[in-house]
Amino acid sequence: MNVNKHNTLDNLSDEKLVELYKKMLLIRKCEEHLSSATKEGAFPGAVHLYIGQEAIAVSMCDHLTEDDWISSTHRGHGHFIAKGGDVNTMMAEIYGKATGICNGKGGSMHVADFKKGIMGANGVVGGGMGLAIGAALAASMDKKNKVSVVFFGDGAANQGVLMEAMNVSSLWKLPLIFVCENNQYSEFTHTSEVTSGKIVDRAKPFGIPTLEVDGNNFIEMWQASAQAVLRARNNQGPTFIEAHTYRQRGHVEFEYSFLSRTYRDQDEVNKWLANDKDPLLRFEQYLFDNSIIDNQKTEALNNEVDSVVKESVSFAVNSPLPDLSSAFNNMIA
Amino acid sequence: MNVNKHNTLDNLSDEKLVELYKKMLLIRKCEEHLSSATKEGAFPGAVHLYIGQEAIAVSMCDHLTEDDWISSTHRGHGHFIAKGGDVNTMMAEIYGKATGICNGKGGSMHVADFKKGIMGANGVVGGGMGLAIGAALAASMDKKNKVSVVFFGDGAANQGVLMEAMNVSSLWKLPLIFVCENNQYSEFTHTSEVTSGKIVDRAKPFGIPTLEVDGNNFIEMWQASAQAVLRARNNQGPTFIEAHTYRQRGHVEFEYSFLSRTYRDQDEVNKWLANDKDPLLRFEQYLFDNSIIDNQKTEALNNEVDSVVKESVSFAVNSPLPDLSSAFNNMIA
Amino acid sequence: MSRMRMMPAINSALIEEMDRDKKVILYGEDAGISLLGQTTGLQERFGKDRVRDTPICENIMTGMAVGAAAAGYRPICHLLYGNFIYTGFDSIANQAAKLKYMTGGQITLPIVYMAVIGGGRSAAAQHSDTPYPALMNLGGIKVVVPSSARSAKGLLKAAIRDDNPVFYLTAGSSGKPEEVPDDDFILPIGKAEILREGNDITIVAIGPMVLKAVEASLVLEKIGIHAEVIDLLSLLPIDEETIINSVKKTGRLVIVDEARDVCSAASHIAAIAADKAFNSLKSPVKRVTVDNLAIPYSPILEDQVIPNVENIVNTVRELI
Amino acid sequence: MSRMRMMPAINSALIEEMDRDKKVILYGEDAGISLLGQTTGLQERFGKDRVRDTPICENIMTGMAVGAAAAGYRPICHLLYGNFIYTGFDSIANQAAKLKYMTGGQITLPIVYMAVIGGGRSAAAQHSDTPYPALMNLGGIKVVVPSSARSAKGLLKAAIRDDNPVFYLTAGSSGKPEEVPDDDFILPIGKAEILREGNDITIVAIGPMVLKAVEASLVLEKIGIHAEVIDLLSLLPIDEETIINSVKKTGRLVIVDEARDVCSAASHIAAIAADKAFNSLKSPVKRVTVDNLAIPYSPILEDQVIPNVENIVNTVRELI
Ligand SMILES: Cc1ncc(C[n+]2csc(CCOP(=O)(O)OP(=O)(O)O)c2C)c(N)n1
Ligand SMILES: Cc1ncc(C[n+]2csc(CCOP(=O)(O)OP(=O)(O)O)c2C)c(N)n1
Ligand SMILES: [Mg+2]
Ligand SMILES: [Mg+2]
Repeated sequence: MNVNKHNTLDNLSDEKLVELYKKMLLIRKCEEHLSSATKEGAFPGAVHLYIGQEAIAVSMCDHLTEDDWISSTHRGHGHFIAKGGDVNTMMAEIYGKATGICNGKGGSMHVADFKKGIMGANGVVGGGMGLAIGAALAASMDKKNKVSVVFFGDGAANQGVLMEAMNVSSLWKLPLIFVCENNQYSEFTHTSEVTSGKIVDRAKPFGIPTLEVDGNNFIEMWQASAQAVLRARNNQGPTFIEAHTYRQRGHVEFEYSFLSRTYRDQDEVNKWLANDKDPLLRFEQYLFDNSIIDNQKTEALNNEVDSVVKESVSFAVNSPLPDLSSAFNNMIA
Repeated sequence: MNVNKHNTLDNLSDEKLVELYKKMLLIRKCEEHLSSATKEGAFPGAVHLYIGQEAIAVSMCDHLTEDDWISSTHRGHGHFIAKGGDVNTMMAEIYGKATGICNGKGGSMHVADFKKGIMGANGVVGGGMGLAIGAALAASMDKKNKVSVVFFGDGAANQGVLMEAMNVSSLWKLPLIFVCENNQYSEFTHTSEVTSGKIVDRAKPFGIPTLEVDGNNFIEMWQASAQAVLRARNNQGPTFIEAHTYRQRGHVEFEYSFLSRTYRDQDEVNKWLANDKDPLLRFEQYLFDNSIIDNQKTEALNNEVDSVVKESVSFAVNSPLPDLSSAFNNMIA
Repeated sequence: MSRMRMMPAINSALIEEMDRDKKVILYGEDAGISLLGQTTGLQERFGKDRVRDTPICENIMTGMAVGAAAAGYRPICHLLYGNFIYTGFDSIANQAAKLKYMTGGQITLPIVYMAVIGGGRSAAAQHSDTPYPALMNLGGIKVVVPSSARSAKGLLKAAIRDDNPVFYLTAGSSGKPEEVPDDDFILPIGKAEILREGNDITIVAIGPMVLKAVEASLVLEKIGIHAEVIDLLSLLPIDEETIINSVKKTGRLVIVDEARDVCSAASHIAAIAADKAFNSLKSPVKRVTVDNLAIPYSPILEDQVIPNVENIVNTVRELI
Repeated sequence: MSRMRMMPAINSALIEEMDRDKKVILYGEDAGISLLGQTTGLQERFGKDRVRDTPICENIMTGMAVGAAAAGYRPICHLLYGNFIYTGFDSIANQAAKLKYMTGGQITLPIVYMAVIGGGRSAAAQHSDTPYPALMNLGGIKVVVPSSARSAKGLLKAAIRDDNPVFYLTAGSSGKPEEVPDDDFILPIGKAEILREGNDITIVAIGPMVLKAVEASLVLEKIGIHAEVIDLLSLLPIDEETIINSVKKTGRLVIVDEARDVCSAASHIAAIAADKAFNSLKSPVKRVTVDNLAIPYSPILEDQVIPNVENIVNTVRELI
């Protein structure tokens, strides 16, 4: 399958485009806050940041409604926000507060909002696969054209459960979309060192149509998502997207506090931070080039997003800690 | 990769060919004995018979020595015999006797002889995959050109662990041979009903050379095996063989004692029992056609094999039951 | 009431519940034809959409149940043998057992995982495990182990209606025919049953061991020992009250469990007694269980390692 | 003697054993760079052949260990966190634990599986489990849980030399620096250590709970209660003798275990005491454990559910 490459998004209104840009910006700025806050010890757990991959979650989720499902990974803040998760309760969750979306029980690796179709970040690599297949099965039985999307990493593509998911979803023509975000690293190992062949090719023997895209190119990713979601909604079965991207930050924030050595060149990282690689800067440039935003507008948007993030942080900081007894809620009953 | 199709085996001596035929016959006759004996309740457990698939194990194992490794499935008697396992101790094992190769502790689903490189039949579908990869890793580190072969079914090809094994073996160029015996059934379900695409294609994205053969054609299977083993011995990495065949018997012998209905047509079965399909009859015909055996020789061979089987049965029947205390041997220590 | 064996009783519970609630779906390897008889005829009755044959892939099977349950269904995931629970253990332990708690109770997970457990059929090490101890320790999973056709029906219906993941584990053989209520018969999860009353000793038994405990109590009766036999039925939640009350009455406790001994249900029940019924205990608490080994193939060996009536009788006699 | 923390102690044990025996090999995800520090520098020292970075695929990782061990190597399979043991559970439970027994003892399986366990790091539900109960019940696997840098070194060397599959589980944090012997220092598997002697009560503690038990004993000492603190070290085989002898002396027992309570090591130890030390027991056997839940993220909640010094002290005071 080929991506229908228009290289434009002219089916989208300017307002819509700005909204999408804003969402990417919001993810970026939330993550940047978490990056600095973690070094100050502002919240208890570790965070895996989505910086550099924003185009993928935002473009895919633009095709989804709250009735659709997504399952995510340990690197899940971006998916949460893109799918419409509330930033305040996400931030409060990461700060371990009672007002967190999981009441402080889950933290960064488990931000979820089932009411909005967000089955959650997941601490088990490959763990979202079963959830997404199950939701896709439910969707297919509901017959209401709902779809299910599983976001997973290049490292996760080596878990056997992926093969099982591909076989079952193709067999049952489930409305499932596999989105492999190939950010080139599995923790501290370049994924090519632990991966045979190309990931996207793994879907082919199952008869699953595949799309390989530049995941840092918002337009390309948006169009691929449109195609995949359309197929799923039309009961044409699963689609597999491999989106090439780059993990700009460490596997986990502040990792050199415990790692004994480096594992990649700063040159390599810098290359991906540049204007022609970073997905946010690229999308910004596109909007500039098409006169959809200008410097003034950008500044305004930045301010707006800054204040959303700021508000979420103050919401988190000022929220109460969980009630001690809540540790014993939500058990089996 | 294509099988080097000579359609002959003229690199093998007549004696050798007769020996291979005899091995197939031995498997066939052992299994036929087990089939009738199970109905008489002659031994305790259930048996999954290899009838109809003999060409695969015998031709592959002809390329192996006792230093090489195989791992097998619940349908494992054929692999055990083909790799040089002792028929007497196998039979005694199935009869649950002290003289059994596992001292009566394993039974049909666990016949193994590690001294001969037989890592055993396995009751867990996909369970042989890890064993074979581990042995292949050991072989690759030993640097003595040993190889490891994993026999598994078409049903097992849907277990995710296969994908993990393909990835790791290709990555590390392990001397591993995947032999998928596609006998068309997973228990009582036609495997096509639970399988997307072609099994052999699943190896391709991992860069593993594949061979698809008529597993009931001894010559073709022998030649494919030769190629795969050669690659492995020369440190060229894994090969994936899909051998098409047919499970002539039930999933488990005597299954209509508990199944509530049939699941395949007798016509279909009959087709595969015919001269032009059954691997033993086809190989026999080849030997006839090439004047390697004649009626007299065949009769002699049949008698010889009959007496081997008979001896194994009387060995099993006359062997003592395990000593009660042996139940508590072989625990962790 | 109808007379039936365990597998047909399970079958009737499945039919009744699937008739009652369209959200109940079932899948498993060969679920249509049914290897073991629990699901016979369901596919014909409810269609291939609600009763699915799956490929052999326990990892996705167990995980899929969690997703489908979170999305509004009540999946029944049939895993054939208890040993294959291990094959699909990841999603059981890391998702099913934790997702509700770790998301602050956003969802319920009405899942039934079913499998057969235990030895006695010369099925050897990989088809004879009694794996409930591992499940009981996961924290977010209920476990029930019926012992008869009647309890098989009543507990399965309760499990299907329960909003938590429930493991439903029965013996592999179907037992004897017995009376099973026809109508909407539910046995509450978490409630043990006293099968025989007695004042001298309490015998708690689980699943396939219950019949043996009853038999042992008949033997003991002949020599004047009156054992109270408790059929535990639910392992988690466990009916501590029934056990403790019985031990308070009898002062003695033996637990019969086909699981391996270390960290078994038997260990846990002994621990409960040693804590909460300590002052009533007149003698050591004994466990009749399986040693640190795998179940062997040869029947003569299997009989050695799996608790039998004689083991139970002898253990009781050690105490009285 | 050198002063070191736990991770460096583990590292030194690995280096010594890999130096000693060429058949010892190690693999895991990021084993080269080492996420948690146990394997730092090994790849540089022993090469990429003996120290391998694997893909993320716990199923084949655990199974591969069995095959490599059967074929003559002594593999160390590094699984990072205890929760990922569940991901690779099939081959652990169905192959590693059973292959020797079910083949009539044809092979030995000298495997070490290692992972970190327990909470206290706000790592939440899927990175904080204490999964040894499931492992202890498998029947064919040894389990050790060192509590200090010293025992981490001594037990790891013993585990590597052991001819059985051994799970080697330590806390995720490296603890305080302490004296660790430099030379060939082996702690025998199956032997507990009495850390503090006392006559009033026995406290058995496991791994990360040992330090808390010692702290609790100091608090108790101040109010005149002399607790004997046992560091269990090996969970299977378990040092019944040391436990029983201590209980015979003190008459009282509290077990502190970070595993969830049901079918925990604590339950099992309580069961052993209720059986074999019954006549010496003067009060109920108590368990200080984790409830039927997953470990929560927020530190304030984590502190609620994981046993602490106060819980231990209070439990002891209930008894005396
Ligand atoms: C089952 C399991 N194994 C190992 C880990 C440890 N781990 C966490 S993230 C990670 C790498 C994941 O790489 P990838 O899937 O590419 O995601 P990315 O971090 O690049 O987003 C690993 C090995 C885990 N969380 N779960
Ligand atoms: C993990 C696991 N799941 C399910 C089973 C039950 N089972 C035994 S054999 C079988 C079918 C295997 O089919 P295939 O791999 O094609 O082998 P064949 O029987 O055709 O030789 C199944 C589902 C099992 N033994 N192990
Ligand atoms: Mg990655
Ligand atoms: Mg088959």
